[in-house]
Formats: sequence, C-alpha cells, structure tokens
Amino acid sequence: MADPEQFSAASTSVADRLAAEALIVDVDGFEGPLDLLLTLSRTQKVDLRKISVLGLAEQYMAFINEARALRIELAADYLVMAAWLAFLKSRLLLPPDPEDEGPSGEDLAAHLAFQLERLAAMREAAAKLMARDQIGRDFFVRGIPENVSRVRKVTYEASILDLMQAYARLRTRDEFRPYALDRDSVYTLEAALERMRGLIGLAGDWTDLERYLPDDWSSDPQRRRSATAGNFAAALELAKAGKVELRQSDIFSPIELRKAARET
Amino acid sequence: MTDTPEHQDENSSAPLFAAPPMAEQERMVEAMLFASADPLTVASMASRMPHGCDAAEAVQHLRRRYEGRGVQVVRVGEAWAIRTAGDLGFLMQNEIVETRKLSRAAIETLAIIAYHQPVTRTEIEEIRGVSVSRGTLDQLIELNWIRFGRRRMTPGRPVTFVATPEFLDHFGLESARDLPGLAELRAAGLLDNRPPPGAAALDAGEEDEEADDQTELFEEE
Amino acid sequence: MTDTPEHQDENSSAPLFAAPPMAEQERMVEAMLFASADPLTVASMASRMPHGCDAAEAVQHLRRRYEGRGVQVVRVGEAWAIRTAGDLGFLMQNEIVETRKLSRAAIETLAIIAYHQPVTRTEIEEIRGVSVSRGTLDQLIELNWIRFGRRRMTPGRPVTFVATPEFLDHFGLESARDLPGLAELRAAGLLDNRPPPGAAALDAGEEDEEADDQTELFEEE
Repeated sequence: MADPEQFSAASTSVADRLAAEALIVDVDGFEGPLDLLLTLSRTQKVDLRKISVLGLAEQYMAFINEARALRIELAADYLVMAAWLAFLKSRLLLPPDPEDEGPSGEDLAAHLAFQLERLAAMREAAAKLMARDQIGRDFFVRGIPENVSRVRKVTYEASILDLMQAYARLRTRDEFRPYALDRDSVYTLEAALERMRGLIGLAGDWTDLERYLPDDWSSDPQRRRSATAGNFAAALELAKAGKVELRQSDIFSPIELRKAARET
Repeated sequence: MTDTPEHQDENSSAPLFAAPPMAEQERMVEAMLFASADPLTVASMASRMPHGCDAAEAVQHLRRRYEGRGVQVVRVGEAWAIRTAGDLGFLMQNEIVETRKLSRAAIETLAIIAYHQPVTRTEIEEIRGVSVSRGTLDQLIELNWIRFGRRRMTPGRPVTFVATPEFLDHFGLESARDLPGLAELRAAGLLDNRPPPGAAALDAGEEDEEADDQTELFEEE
Repeated sequence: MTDTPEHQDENSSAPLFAAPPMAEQERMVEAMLFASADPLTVASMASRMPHGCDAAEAVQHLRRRYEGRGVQVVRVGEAWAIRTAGDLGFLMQNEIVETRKLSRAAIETLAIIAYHQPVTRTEIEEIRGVSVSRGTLDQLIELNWIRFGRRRMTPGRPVTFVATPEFLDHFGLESARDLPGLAELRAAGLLDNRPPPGAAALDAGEEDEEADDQTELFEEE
C-alpha cells in the first residue's frame, strides 16, 4: 500500500501551486473536471501512465480550495470530483479495510489514470484528424457534376392472343352471351383438340395452357375444371403427334405450349 | 513531380529557371479544370499557377492526353472544360424498365386499327360502341404501334390511323393480312358464342357491366 | 445483352454480343466517376454499364492510370471517387468552401465516435468527462459526418452513433480502419471499454448505471 510517490506529491512545489492558481482564472475554459485534471497532470511532466494520482488529487483539491478562497463559483461536478478524489486519497493512504468489499484505491487510481490517458489520446487523435487534408479545403470534388437522370421506361405487354380475343370480343358483342349454362358441363377431348388445332398456329411463342380455355368455360368452376382437363388431354395428344411442344418449369407451375418447329 | 511552387518565388522575374516541369503544369491544369464549377480561360488558370508556367501549352498537353478517354478536354468559347465523351452519354442515365399490361381500351382500339386500317376515330368508336379517349390513341402512338395515315377524302377530311411495322414486329406478324379473319377466329373457337335469345336487348346501356364481365374473362393473370 | 455501346466497333475483335473490351469499360468508369461529385459504388456503376462488364476491375485499371496525376481515383468506404491531388490545393482558392468552424467539443466528439464506433452517448460522456450537449451531436449529424447506428441490445436499448461514408470522404480516408493512429490506440488498450472498478459491486439502487457498464463489458468496441 505504501505509495512511494505520495511523499513527493504531498509536498506540492510552489511552482505547481502558482500554476494551479493561474488556471483558476480560466475556470470557464475547462470542459469539466476530467479536462481540468488532464491539464493539471501536465504539470507533473511525466508519461500519463506513470502519473501520481495521489499527487494529482492534491493538486486538484488545492485548485478547488483556491477557487473557493477567491469566491469563484464552481459547477457542481467539480465539487463532486473533489469529494471523490478526497475519498480516493483516503483509500490510497489508509490500510485496506478487510470488511470493505469495494474496489481498492489502486484500482480506482488506475482507472482514473486510464481515463486521463484515454482523453489525452482522443484529443491527439482529433488533432491528427483535423490536420488531415480535407475535402473542399485541400482536395476537391468535381466542379461540374452531371446529374444522372433516372429514366423510367414503361414497356407495355400485349400478346397476339390478347389482340385477337379483343377483336373477337368486339365483333361478337351483339351475340355475346356472358353466361350460358349448357346441359352438359363436360368439355370433351375432341372439342378441345379441334379448338386447339386451330389456335396453336396463331400464337407464336410459349403460351400458358390456361389461355386456351374457351371463353365461356372459364367462369363456372365446374365447367372450368372440365375444360382444363380436356385442354390438358388435348395438349398431350398434340404433343404426342409432334404438333406442339410442352414445358413446365416446376411442379404446379403453369404448363406452356407452343407450336412445334416444323423445319427441324 | 513534387517540386512545390513556393521554392521559386525569389527569382520569378526569370521564369525560365523557375517554372515547374511541364508534366507538373499539366497536373495543375488537370486539377483546376476538374474542380472548377465553370470553364476556365487560359488566363485565369495562369493567374493561379506559379510564375513562369505556360497554361496554354499545358492545356494542349492535357487535351492530347485525354484523347479517346472517357472524358475530354474541350474548348468552350474562350475557355476550357472537362466533359464526358459524347459516346458515353448513355451512362448518365439510369434506366428502370417496367412492364405493364395494356389496358382493355388500348388493346381493343389497337385490334380495331389493325383489322380495319386505315380507320378513323369515328369508325373506331362505332365498332367499340364507346368513345375513344385521346389518351388511348396517344399511348398507342407513343408505343409506336399505330401512326396517322392519310386523311379520308370525305367531308371533314378525318385523319385515319394505321398499324406500324413495329406493331407487326411486336406481334410477330409478317403483314396485317396475316391477322386471322373472323371466320378463322370462329373456327379457332375464339368466336364460339352462340347468340343467346334476345341478345340485341343487351346493347345500349350495359357497356359497363359487360365490360366488367369481359375483363374477368380475358384479363386474369 | 444487346445494349452494347454503339461506339466500340473500331478495333474490337470481340464477338458482337460480348462485353466491351476492358479499355472501353475503363472509359465508362472514368466518365461516370468524373461526372459525379459523390463517390459511386461498384454496383451502381455496373448497373449503368452494359451486361458482362466488370466495373471493379475497370476501377482498378483506372486508379493505376491516374497515379501521380492532378486528379486521383480514391476509395471511400465501399465506393470510389475522383478527387484532386492533395498537393494541388493551393490552386483551388476559388473553390474553397468555407465551413463553420467546429467547436472543440464537436471535434472531440467526432473523434470519439470515429474511433469508438458504435458508441453510445453515455460512453462519449464518460470519455470526455462532461455531458454532450444536444447541439454538438446535431451539428455533426447535420454535417452528415455521423448518424445513428443500431441500438445496443442492453437494458434501455440506447442508441449508438457511427461515422458516415461522408466523414471518410471529407477526411480522405479509405475506410474507418485508416484513421490516424488507430492501431497504436488499439494496441495501447485505449479503445477498450473499461468499466470503472467495482461497477458490478455497486448494486442496490444503481440498476441503470450497472446496465451501461455491462454494455461496455460485452460489446467489443
């Protein structure tokens, strides 16, 4: 526990005292007690890692006392720090109390030294940062930037089947029957085959099998189911005959067909 | 390369000795032209450069250095500037492509034009049974699928619309004559509705309702 | 595939639909970087270039080409930019942007955030030994040098602060790893979050403080 530095620190030199008094005038210039401690520690003229925390505590309390004597208003946190340093000092000087579970004086002192060193290091880092070449001062960006225009290009999609169906719809408007329930809701393979044969030549590229559903068979679920089955069977027949090609990218994904390339 | 201009202030009266090497002057001109918000004249560059520099010559060196590059040193009136090479203008825009389905009005109008060209607006409206909005035609014109044809030699000399080669190209047709006729459409099952009894009654005021039904039929997915 | 730039045909022996030659890609990157005042990511450049281009490689070529020139291709975080060479700042008196002088508190706070990021306000205050005024952080946020980071997953979920790419750009840093003296500070343990001794022992009414201390224990800076 015996701190060899305590003797030198206890007898703070006159020069240090004068320096401390000079600081008082500038009390507003400090950014809090830690800043003041850091400034005081400079007077020890040693590496911050080897600083005498006890000596520093005494310097600080001397500063506070001086300020009080001069009736200078001190912010509360300066006084809190003074109280804490007094506590630290007693811990450093008195033999450890075995009943006390709290941190030892050395631990507290080491942490304070760490805080001071860290603050000093960050100050130095800040200075190095500000000394770097800076944009708009030492190096420069493009003076005539060009704006990248965002072009939103909309492409409209319509297939020839859409086109033909639209036309057919128009031409048969007068005879159009939106909903017709036939006696039998069965769409035969023959009917599907006949209809599809006529259509496959018209749609050039891959087309969803569903699009071949006859118009009036797609609204009623029952008729739609029948027509889908008929269409599917017809598609298989046509594929077997080499008239169409079928593809399906994944299970349950749409089945697509197109006219088989005859040349090859 | 790095001789700083400060070193030569004393004997600036003898520019021959003091001026930095031309390569260095070129760097200076390069940096100034890059950073300046406006084109710079040779005089204004020279005024910023150390004594004895020849800004005009440095610009010429720089101009040659950028020949064929992605940016160019160009003359703008009496001044100089760095500009993007003309052939790379396409990089200055970011294109977002969006695909949308053509509206029912547009596809019907397009179909009528394709089948009946040349056709006037009045005729289109007659066939569709509803008026054709200017926007629909504009959209089709913008898509380059229809264009104006000749005027009709009839009273009022109405303008006609025809389908374009781009239309044929988009729909994979060699000519508009390849479009299947009504008979073929019927044979293909596209016109397989049997006329319901009293269909004529459905004509006048029901455009909207009918439109909805048909939308459901044709424009799913 | 088909949107290859129109102008590369002279000496390109490459097949018609292949990516443009690297020299051409370099030109494109050059044009884009020259045109932008802000750094551009490789991805954003690639999105504007024809398919098959390797923007990352083109940037490397370009960077080498500009070594020692009046302007430089520099890395800024994940992005790239062209900036004038640092030694030529004296030519750019006209372009200097006067910035508001930062207070000592602001400069220190900025440095602490840059070196300790992500860092909470409490941690900043502990390092400086004083409370951080709202205005200081506001000013740094307004300058776009810091922004909010993720919240700490500790009681109270305090918000953290991190430095931005604009901060890197302003100080000419390639990444936060290039902060001056960073390695030494780390080696000296000065970037560790070291809790005050006995923090865990102070149990009773001090839940909050304890939580903060533990934050420091578990978050590796």
